[in-house]
Amino acid sequence: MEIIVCVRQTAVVREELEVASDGRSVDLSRVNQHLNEWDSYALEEALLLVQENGGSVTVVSLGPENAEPVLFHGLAAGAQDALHIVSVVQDDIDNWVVANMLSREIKKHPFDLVLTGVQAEDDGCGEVGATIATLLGIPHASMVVAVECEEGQNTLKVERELDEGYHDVLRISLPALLTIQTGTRQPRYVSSMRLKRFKKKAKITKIGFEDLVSVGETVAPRTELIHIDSYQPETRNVEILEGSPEQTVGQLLDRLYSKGVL
Amino acid sequence: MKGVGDADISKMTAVLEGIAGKDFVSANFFERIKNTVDVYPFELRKDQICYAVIMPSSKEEIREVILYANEIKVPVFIRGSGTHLGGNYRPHVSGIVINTHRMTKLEVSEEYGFFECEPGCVAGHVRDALLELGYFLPEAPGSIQVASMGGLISGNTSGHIVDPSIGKPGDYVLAVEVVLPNGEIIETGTKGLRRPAGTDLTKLFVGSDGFLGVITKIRMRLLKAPVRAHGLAVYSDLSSLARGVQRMYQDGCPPPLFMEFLDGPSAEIGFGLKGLEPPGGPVVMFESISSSEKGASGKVKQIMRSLKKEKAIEVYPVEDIDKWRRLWAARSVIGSNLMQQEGNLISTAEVVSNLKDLVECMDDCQNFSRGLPLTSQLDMSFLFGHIGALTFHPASFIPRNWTDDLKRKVIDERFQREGELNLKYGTCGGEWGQFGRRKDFFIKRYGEASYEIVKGLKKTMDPNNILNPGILEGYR
Amino acid sequence: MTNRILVIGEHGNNVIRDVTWEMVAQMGQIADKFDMDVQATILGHDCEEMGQTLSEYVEHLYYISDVNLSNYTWECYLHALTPLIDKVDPSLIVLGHTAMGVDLGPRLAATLDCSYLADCIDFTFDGDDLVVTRELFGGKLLSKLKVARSNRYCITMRPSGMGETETDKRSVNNFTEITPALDTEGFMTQFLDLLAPPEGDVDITKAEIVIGVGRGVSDKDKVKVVQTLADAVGGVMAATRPVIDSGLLPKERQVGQSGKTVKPKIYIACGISGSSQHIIGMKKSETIVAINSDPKAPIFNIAHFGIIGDLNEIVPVLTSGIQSRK
Amino acid sequence: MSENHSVRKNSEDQYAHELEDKIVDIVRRCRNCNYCSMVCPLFESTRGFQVQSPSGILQALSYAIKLGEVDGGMQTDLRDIVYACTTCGSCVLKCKSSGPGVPLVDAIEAGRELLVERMVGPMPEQIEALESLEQEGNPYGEPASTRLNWLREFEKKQKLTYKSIPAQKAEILLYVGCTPSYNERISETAIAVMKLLEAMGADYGILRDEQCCGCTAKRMGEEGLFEELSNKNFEAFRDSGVQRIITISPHCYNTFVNEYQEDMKEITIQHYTQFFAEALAQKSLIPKHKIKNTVTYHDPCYLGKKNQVYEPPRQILNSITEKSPVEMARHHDDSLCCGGGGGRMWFEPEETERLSETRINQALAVGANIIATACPWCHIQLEDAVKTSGNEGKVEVIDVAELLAEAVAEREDG
Repeated sequence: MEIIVCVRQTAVVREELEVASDGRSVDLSRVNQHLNEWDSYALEEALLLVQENGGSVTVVSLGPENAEPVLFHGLAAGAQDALHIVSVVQDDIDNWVVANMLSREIKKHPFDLVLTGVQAEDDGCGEVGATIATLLGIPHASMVVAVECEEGQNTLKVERELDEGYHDVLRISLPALLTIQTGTRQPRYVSSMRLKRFKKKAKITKIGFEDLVSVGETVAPRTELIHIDSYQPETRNVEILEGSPEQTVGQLLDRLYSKGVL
Repeated sequence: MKGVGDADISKMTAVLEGIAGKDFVSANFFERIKNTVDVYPFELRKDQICYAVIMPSSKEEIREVILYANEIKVPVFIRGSGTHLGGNYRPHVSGIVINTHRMTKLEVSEEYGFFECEPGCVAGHVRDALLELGYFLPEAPGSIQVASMGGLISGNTSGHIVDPSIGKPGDYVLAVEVVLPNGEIIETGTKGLRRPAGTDLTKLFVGSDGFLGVITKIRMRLLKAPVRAHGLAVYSDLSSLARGVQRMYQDGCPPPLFMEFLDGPSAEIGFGLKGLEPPGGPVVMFESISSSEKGASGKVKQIMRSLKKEKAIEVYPVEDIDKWRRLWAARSVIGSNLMQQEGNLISTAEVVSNLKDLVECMDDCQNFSRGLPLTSQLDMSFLFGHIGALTFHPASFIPRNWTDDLKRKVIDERFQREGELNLKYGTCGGEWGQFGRRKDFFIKRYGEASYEIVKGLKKTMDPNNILNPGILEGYR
Repeated sequence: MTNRILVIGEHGNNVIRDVTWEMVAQMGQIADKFDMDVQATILGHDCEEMGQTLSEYVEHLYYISDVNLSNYTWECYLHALTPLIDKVDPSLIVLGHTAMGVDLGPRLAATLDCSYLADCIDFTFDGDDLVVTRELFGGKLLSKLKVARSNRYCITMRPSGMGETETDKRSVNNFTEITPALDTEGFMTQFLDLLAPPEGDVDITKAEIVIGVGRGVSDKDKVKVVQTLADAVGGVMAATRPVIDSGLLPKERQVGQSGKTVKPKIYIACGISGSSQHIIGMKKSETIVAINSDPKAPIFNIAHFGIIGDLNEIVPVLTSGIQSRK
Repeated sequence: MSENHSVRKNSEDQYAHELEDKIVDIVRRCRNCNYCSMVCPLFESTRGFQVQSPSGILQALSYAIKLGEVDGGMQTDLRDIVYACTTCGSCVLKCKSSGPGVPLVDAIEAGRELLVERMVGPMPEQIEALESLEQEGNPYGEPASTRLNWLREFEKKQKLTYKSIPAQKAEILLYVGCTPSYNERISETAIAVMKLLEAMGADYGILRDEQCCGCTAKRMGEEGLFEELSNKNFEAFRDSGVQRIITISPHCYNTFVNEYQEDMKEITIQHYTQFFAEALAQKSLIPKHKIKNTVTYHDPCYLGKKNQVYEPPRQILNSITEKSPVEMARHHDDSLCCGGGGGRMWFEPEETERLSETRINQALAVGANIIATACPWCHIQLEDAVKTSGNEGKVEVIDVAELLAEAVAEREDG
């Protein structure tokens, strides 16, 4: 089974984020980057599927030069090939452009399955997967928590997570695209020594936008970011109880009892 | 059950879990391996790895396992601590391992004058528990801090103890509770201090090499902890050392509880490791026991007098108990030491002499490897043993870089030689049991007729040959 | 650009899902503000009644009925919807940001070749431009986006968890049933089974007092500490998704979008920061108490009483406090 | 992906093979006598399966390598076996009693390295810690930028004379470590140590950009990350020109002394108990009043068993207690591990009886109402155990430094 996994580098947010002076971007210069959590599950699923059914895994990522680490991560984790669609600062990119470019690159390769994470940690849109599937004219299934190859048939049995604790099971014909949910099969850990080794020897194929877009053609973004705010909570009507644990708890119990809920 | 597959194993595991509960059954590959290997220095073969390990908590659970094993015709091996040096009791085909780790009840009934313990009790723990109450455990294997009571009693081994001094543990076992290979549970013996005259089934199971039944409870007489005194003698050569020991017996000295000897080289190493002055020759160290200080030190003096007569370089009592502890440790560390340092493989034999030929036997043991094509190539050989029990442990170290096959051959060679010598002196191993790798020796020594008796016994009691198979059949 | 909004309704277990009411309500406001029409559709089989009910609150309700729509698949829904969309020609298509919306939204948008925006918490029109507000970095930041001017926008709206909100009936009852008679021959996805949530020892949706634990409760010991509190107040323990994923509590204890929705008398949130996905599942609780060390935690936005501090200190005190008052 | 099929395959992979050879060579020296299992806290606190003992872990590793058909579920079985060890070192001491001793823990840690290299390790719950270590220089997922927050808070209460290294120079470097920096309760220890240094008028400093010593990475088998951290730290130490480093955690101490590069030997490394014991001896610290409670001391494995630092903490306690401290049933090299070492702080190991609770009971058995320890992790483990065993109010866990700081502090009442 030939599997292409779309991966992305996202910021690891452990601190308050600063909105840059232009009010349209976030200052991530000091923030660490890593493989988007959902994508790491997609990658793991791909590697395991290939382990169980044979084939090979290719990781592809669209992002700036410094997004390379996620591709090395993919290779070190066991992917055979890595494709890097390099975006430059000038490129005006939204999820539509990303999905569009990725689908153009993916078309160039033979594949049975495309995997992506359900969504990215930063924008949480979950738009790219199904959009790629549409552009490739293949079926998709989102929020997948279990995949099973069906012997003989050219189909997969997939279990998806729905709302309120429900799941459903679909049969989906290959080639197909799945967006993988977290908490399924624990992604393997790639040690720094391994990573170093692969950074030395491994090879990443670089692709520019110009390689994907024919002359004169443009892939325009469909959304424009106009402003970013640090979060303004909707007006709180919470009563914050002050004092030592004993005091706060005392106040709380007084209120709960007087309210009659206890 | 031929060709047991994974499916069978998981089925087996499920049944066992039904018996002891999920928590105390393991089909974990590595747990199965570890329960199949012991101190015996051979790699195990894949077809020896047991199918599953169960840690039962009661005789009833063991009974159920045995019944199930009979039903599916899968062998059962009882696992204590896996410390047998000769590999006699090590499973050599796959089966279910019953690990006695959880059966560790110990009850001391002073009013009755005995204690009862379960097979999983570690001898060292029992010893310490008894000592706190002022009692004494007649057991002293080198591995006492791990060895399990079940194993020791099934082998009826007292380790280093000088038999003429207090005899074997079996002499103190009043009764055992046993799960028979057919699932029956019986209790033998008595609650009194007097042992049955006539047929006493206790004797059948104590020292049965573990293939006649699973001992689930042991009742032993309480012995007051004796007062101990110690002595040491250094000789110029091993023959005079042997003569000294002969003399001790001929003079009718009260046999010491322990009497160990080390040849020059091993004494050198052992003493060195424990920060003691090298004795400058082969050395004998011994411990006498009595009910009183005077009695014990008296015995030591008496023995010293006999030992002196055979031109010992020096003979003196060891009063500093700490020094004695270090001396005692010095004799035990040689083997482990070389193994830990070099990763060389230690192979020890167990040769027992009769009293008359002790000197000659000492000589034979010094030249243990003479004429053995492989063993004679080994440059590192040592001689030590429980000389008071007329027991020699000629030890050799097989270089780590020898192939497994070569290692096997050496050990076989040495087994043969051990057998020859024990035949020559009309003796037998006093610590490591009679069958397993020693089966051939047993037949040579006691004849087919004797072997047939045991086989018949086994057949009657274990028609499906479920319990610890292989020990009686013998194997290499 | 037309003045029509099409809400794609959701239902389950034969009830109209809260998110549908929320969409209808919010779209109603937008419609009033920008002089637009709210129309809605419900897809399914034997759902006429629900369709009727909903139709009273929108300008027009299209009930698309087909046996193949009894269970959702993007493929059947897509085939059923595209003709309707051609007919209605809405400039704004609205779905809930639910399992269905996440699955169908982008597919629909890409198929209709219109722009798509997911998980919007607020939106308005600026001339013909649609301007939406959505969260970044799990709520740490808010972003405003303008959608390039076009004839059609497709968005998914974040469920608030508030369910049926004040919506006035739109008097006239325009109800149309459509029976597309879908031919699923050659469809690439096929519905096989719907798996109900695992039955647990306790039903957290029935409990009057629920103690919810979040990332702040990181190991068995802390769970133990909270459990004693639960026992003291006679409540049951529930948890956020991360806690469930880490295996500390069974799946049936999960509260939130992909878990259960609870409406107890008291919900005590211990170490829960308050992700939107979780809040959806407990927002309707009568009284919400939040214990968290981070004063900025969103949970305090919806809580009635808040204690800022380490739950390992506070919970035991609370437990003993309750025991002493009994 | 052959390497995921086996712990043995992928023969072109030299690093893994070196590890395998190292393990095999160590295990060859193990006689499988099982003496070690008798002193192993793991074996004692679990159901007591054979693989829950040192020699069991070693056998598992060596057979995994020899038989080489370890895949799928077996890999995780092996992982769980190898990561269960607390690395307390009791087994090594036991083994030494019959010769030079087999370095069992080295084999186990090499095994973890091997599993990490094979992408089988570490334990899933440990991955976040490692990522945090790599990104923020601490295993707690806390931002590097807040590492000194505890100090800023402390400064508000007391005027301090420490130097900020490297900007300023100092004779002594106080290496705070991750747990005291980020754990509110354990910060108290750091604060106590600083109070004492201030009381001595010591010329000391703190790194402006301190990073984890790397111990946690090493225990989890992340050797590459350990090397990165140790190199960074070593350079910082060297450039700072300090002559002496004092650590708060025995784990940092052990790492600096036994696991850092040779050149580290040029700097004197001390655990604070060693430093303050000397200070007391030289009268540069003078206790003003004595502690009335019955104190017992819990030996941290990384101080005692690993580095034979048994007496300094006891000397300190002796000098500040009214009635001399009592010893628990198990102490010095027979001391019982708290269960927190070897990376176990980051996941839930099997414990049929919690070691830390056993320890609390041993303390109560000798009538102690203060358990003094000198290790952040022991401290956390034992304090939790006091709660979980329902002994709050009966016995209290306090760090030796806190007790000493209290004893030297100016106070009107005795």
